[in-house]
Amino acid sequence: MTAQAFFQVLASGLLMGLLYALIAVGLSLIFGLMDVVNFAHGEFLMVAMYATFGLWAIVGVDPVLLMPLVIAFMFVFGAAVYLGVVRFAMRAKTNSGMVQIFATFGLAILIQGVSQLLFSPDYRSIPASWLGGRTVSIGGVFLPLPQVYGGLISVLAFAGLYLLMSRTDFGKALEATREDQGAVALVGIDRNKVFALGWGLGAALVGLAGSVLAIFYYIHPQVGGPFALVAYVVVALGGFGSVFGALAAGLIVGVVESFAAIAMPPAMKSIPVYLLYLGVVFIRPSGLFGRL
Amino acid sequence: MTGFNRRHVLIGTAAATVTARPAFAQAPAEIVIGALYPMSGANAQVGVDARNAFETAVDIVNGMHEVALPGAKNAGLMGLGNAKIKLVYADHQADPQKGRAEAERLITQDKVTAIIGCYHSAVSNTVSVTCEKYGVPFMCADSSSPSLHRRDLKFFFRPAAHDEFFSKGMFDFLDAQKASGTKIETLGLFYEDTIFGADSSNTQRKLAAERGYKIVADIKYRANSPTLTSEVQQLKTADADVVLPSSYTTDAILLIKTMGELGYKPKNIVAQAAGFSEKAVFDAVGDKLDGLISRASFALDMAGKRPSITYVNDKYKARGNRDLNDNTARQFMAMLVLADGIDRAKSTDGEKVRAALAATAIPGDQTIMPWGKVAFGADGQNVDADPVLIQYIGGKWVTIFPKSVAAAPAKWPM
Amino acid sequence: MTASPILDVRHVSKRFDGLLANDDVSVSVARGELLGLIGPNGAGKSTLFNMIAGAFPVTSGEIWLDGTDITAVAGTRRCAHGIARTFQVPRSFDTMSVLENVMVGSFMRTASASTARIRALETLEYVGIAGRAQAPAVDLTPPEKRRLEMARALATEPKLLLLDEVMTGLTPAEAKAGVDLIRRVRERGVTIIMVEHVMEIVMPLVDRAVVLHLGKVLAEGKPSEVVRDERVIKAYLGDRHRAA
Amino acid sequence: MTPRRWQLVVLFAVTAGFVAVPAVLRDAYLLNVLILTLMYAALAQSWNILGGYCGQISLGHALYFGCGAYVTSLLFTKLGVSPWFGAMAGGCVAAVLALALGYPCFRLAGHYFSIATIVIAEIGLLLVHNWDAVGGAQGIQWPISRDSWWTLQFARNKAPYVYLALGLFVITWLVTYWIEGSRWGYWWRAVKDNTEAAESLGVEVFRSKMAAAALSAFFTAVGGGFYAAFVGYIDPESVMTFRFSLLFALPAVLGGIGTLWGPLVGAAILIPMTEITRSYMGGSGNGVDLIIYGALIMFIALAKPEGVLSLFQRDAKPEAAR
Repeated sequence: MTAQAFFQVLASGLLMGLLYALIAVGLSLIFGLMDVVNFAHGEFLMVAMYATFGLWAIVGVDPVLLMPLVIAFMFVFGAAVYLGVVRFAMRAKTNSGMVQIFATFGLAILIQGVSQLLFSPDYRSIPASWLGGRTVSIGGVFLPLPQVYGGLISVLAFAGLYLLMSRTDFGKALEATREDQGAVALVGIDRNKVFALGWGLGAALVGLAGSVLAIFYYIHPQVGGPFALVAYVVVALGGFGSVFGALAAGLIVGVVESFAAIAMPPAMKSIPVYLLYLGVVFIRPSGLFGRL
Repeated sequence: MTGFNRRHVLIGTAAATVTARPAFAQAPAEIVIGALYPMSGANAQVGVDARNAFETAVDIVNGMHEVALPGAKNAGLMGLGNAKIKLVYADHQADPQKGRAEAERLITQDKVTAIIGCYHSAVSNTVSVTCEKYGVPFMCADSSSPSLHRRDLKFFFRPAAHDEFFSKGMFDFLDAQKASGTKIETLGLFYEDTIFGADSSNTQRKLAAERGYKIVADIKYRANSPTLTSEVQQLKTADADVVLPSSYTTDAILLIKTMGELGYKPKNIVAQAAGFSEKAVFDAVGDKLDGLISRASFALDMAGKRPSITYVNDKYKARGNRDLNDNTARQFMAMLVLADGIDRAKSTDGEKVRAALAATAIPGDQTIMPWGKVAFGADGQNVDADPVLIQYIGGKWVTIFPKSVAAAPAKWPM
Repeated sequence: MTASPILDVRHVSKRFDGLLANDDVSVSVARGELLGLIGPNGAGKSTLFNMIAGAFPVTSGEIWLDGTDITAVAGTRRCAHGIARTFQVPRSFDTMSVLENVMVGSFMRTASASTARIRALETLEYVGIAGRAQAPAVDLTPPEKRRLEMARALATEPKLLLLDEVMTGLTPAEAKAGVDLIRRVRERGVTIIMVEHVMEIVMPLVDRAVVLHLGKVLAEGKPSEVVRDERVIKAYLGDRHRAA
Repeated sequence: MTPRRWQLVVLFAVTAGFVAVPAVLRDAYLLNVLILTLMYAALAQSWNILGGYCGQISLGHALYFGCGAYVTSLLFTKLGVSPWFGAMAGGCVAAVLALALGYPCFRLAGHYFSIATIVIAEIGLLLVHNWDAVGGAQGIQWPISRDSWWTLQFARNKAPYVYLALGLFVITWLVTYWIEGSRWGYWWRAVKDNTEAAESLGVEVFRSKMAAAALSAFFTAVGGGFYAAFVGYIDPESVMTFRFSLLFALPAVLGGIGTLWGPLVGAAILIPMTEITRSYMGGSGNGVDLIIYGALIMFIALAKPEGVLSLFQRDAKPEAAR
């Protein structure tokens, strides 16, 4: 492999990794807050992509400008999912974990059906936008602008999330709720409100990823699946609930996958990623940065 | 086919009394045909498009149309007292088991005369076996795996080409280009990890070896992968004279986008249709595809030689808001071939329809396809379904090969 | 009662990431004895308790049970050697009934479900919650849960029973009933080690008390002597001052 | 008679009912739904052994299902071995596989374990997908042969498959029943409810998990062997995808996890619902079938978090004194 090809593969892997991290962090946040694995996470991403597409088709404004609208929509959507579905799934006295998995799994199928009904099963894409299809070459290493934009958004989102968690009352409430749910009720924090906001925030982060992805990826009702699988692995590899872990694991997965596709038949490029996950948790059962 | 044993036949008779097929003394008013397609899931659009193609075909059969297609002129099926065709759709969700179950339901509950389907080769596989067991003809409209007609099935019919024909057509074209002085030495294979990708690439690999092309990239990728960057990087490094992709819609979009992002402009692309005949791909990345060559069972610009094409395409477009393509044209034509068989059988009896289909002889100019004719071999494969190669130039498809039907010479390099 | 101790903890130390939780602790428990393991918060009582129960390994030292070195015996296997324990926060099997919970304990000594059921019912009778045998464990009141834990542990037919703060959170009446139960268990010949934070509860009950402070044995002896020990008073007072 | 013995009577009655169905119901499609229902009930019961009783939530059982389907198909098409033996062989291979994978995986807890099972099954899927010697993406086609109990091939007659699926369900049920009443059953449930407490009572936690995994994998693979013979064609996408792993767990969860009848009740609701929404609404291509299906799963999961079975049981658990 030439040095140029090496750096190309590395750069592509890092850019994709930042996006994986952004997709995964919402999942990790929700998990860390309340120990729920959202099986409709891929569908959240899909909804965000359709939201971007739909707004673009109606308003005709560039997806970059639509991002705040998409985030706001996804925030409401996430909070609504908590209040309308997950809240009830948490009432189960025993095996509430399984109930949550299957309630959100049912939700995932439902969302797919609704998308098919509203948007038809056809593959959509946003053919022309400011960033779409543009690319810059630095010393022969090509950096597609949509992905660079996505990477920047991801870095900013993580920085913002860090500030939010450490500097604001909302962040402290989140932190307190995840530390000790019982004690929180005592100090008068409304648990349901914190959870709803947490779900809103988690969904808004996926919304961010979806609004970026819509610029350069195709959109259809099943688009979420492969991304969701990557997101689960990223979250678990980084450690459930760890925001920084999601970032680190996203980058690792992106780079490993990128090089694996060069080193072995690309059809099997996910295998090294999966083996890496297994290797890590066999040594550290709570992932890279997780607390058990 | 090891044949039905006595017991089997007896069970069949017993089932027949229950399912009570219409007696042909009195012609039925409706002939029911089952169409089995993916109607939900990742390929649901294929099912929706197929539906429009079939409705167009049935419209032509059931009504009176002045167009050179079998069964068009008179209303309904003449052989069955102008009976009309009615279609029943079912969703197989790309699952061979579900396809089989739906086929059984269509046969036993809806009492279909024949089944048409199924896009996914894996599903066509189990559905055709089920049809065989019930003695109901299976019209394979658009599955192109060569293994399908090699199972000694008596009730299996495929009017269109399979992947070996298609790949052979592509290599004949490459040979012809080479003979005319173009330098074509190296090939890059890029194919998904499915039956389609395996069948396509196996044939291409074999033909490349036989005809002296060097394969410089042989890339099997995971279908619907989130990213294809490293895969495309390898194609770019190899920089083959011709890239031969076998990809469906999603990956075709991603492949072309990624090529652009990595600053890779392939010298030529000769595609195994599939995604590269779908409207969604050209909506998304059409601007990057000027000069793309694809094999095809169908070419719109052959309307000069086949006047029925414009007629049919207009009708189809009115329903589906898109032009006929490789898949929908095959689906449309398969339905006409099936209707023609039932018409000549003058019966809805499976065995009689089978016999009539086996005796099909539709001349090429009675189709919308570039085929020489429709006539099935003992294995149910139409032997004269040669594909053409078409090139996407200025937003339109132009037939470029073989010479006999070409509207223009190929633009080479793309 | 033979002279050889049933439990002999020899120079045991435990280190967690640089923190020395137990420092060269030696404790010997006689057969049939009721020992109180007391000390202020952070004294290392729970650490010692968990090492005897086998919940985590020692850093150095040895633990002998009835003449056998069990230092290297894994937690699961210690029960077979005759050590049973309760948990500070009761850990019932919540999808099972009370009876089934105790049967898990009975299965330590028998593979037969019918034998296990009979023994479990006897044990429930003994601890006084036989009437709740069919109730789901999750529905028990906190004092009932403590009794269930005791029953489950007794069902394994232990030589040594380790009780982890079983009196915490009980009302005086409940605590009195608990004390009665512990006395009766002890009369059966089961050696008992009780860990308690609050001295007032244990002192009237135990034969002997061992006071841990800052990971070391501070004092040991008759309860009446121990409570008068200057060092003990200081340690506890200090603790109270800190707490206040 | 103890309430536990009554369960056997219920089983007998249920079995007798199912045995009679093919005599009165001739519709191939409905029988097909029945076969799938019984098969998924058996598979969910197998999953329930590990997931429901022992509490190890595997979302990778498609691996064992695929293992059974592949071993059975390969032995039959390459060596002519009857699927009866093929399914047993597949079961044994899966059990060994489960032990080998359980060794490292059972150190993991909760979601880390579940994700590990998903990931391992995905690795298996990718390997089989790219392994040409076992058919790769093209899969394995069973030859069309005459009706025979030896090859388990029946062209139009659905009754034999009903009986086979029923047999599989009854066997998995009986095994579960036997386990539920034995020391292993108590140990597994103790492991599920509280591992540390279980350990303190001498429960062999690791051995319990391994035994449950091996047994669960064995029956899942036998089910896979049945499925291969029933469908007559397998490829990696149609037997090894994540979708199947969910479909094995779902009936158990909907019906009542860790209960004897939960898997059957769950399958009896879920499978006909899946099939009928698809068959009678799926042809339109507008996604309404998915909307109804998804909403129903969600509704059941939320309305009856302890499983549909809890409707019929107040607080009296099946394990009663005498």
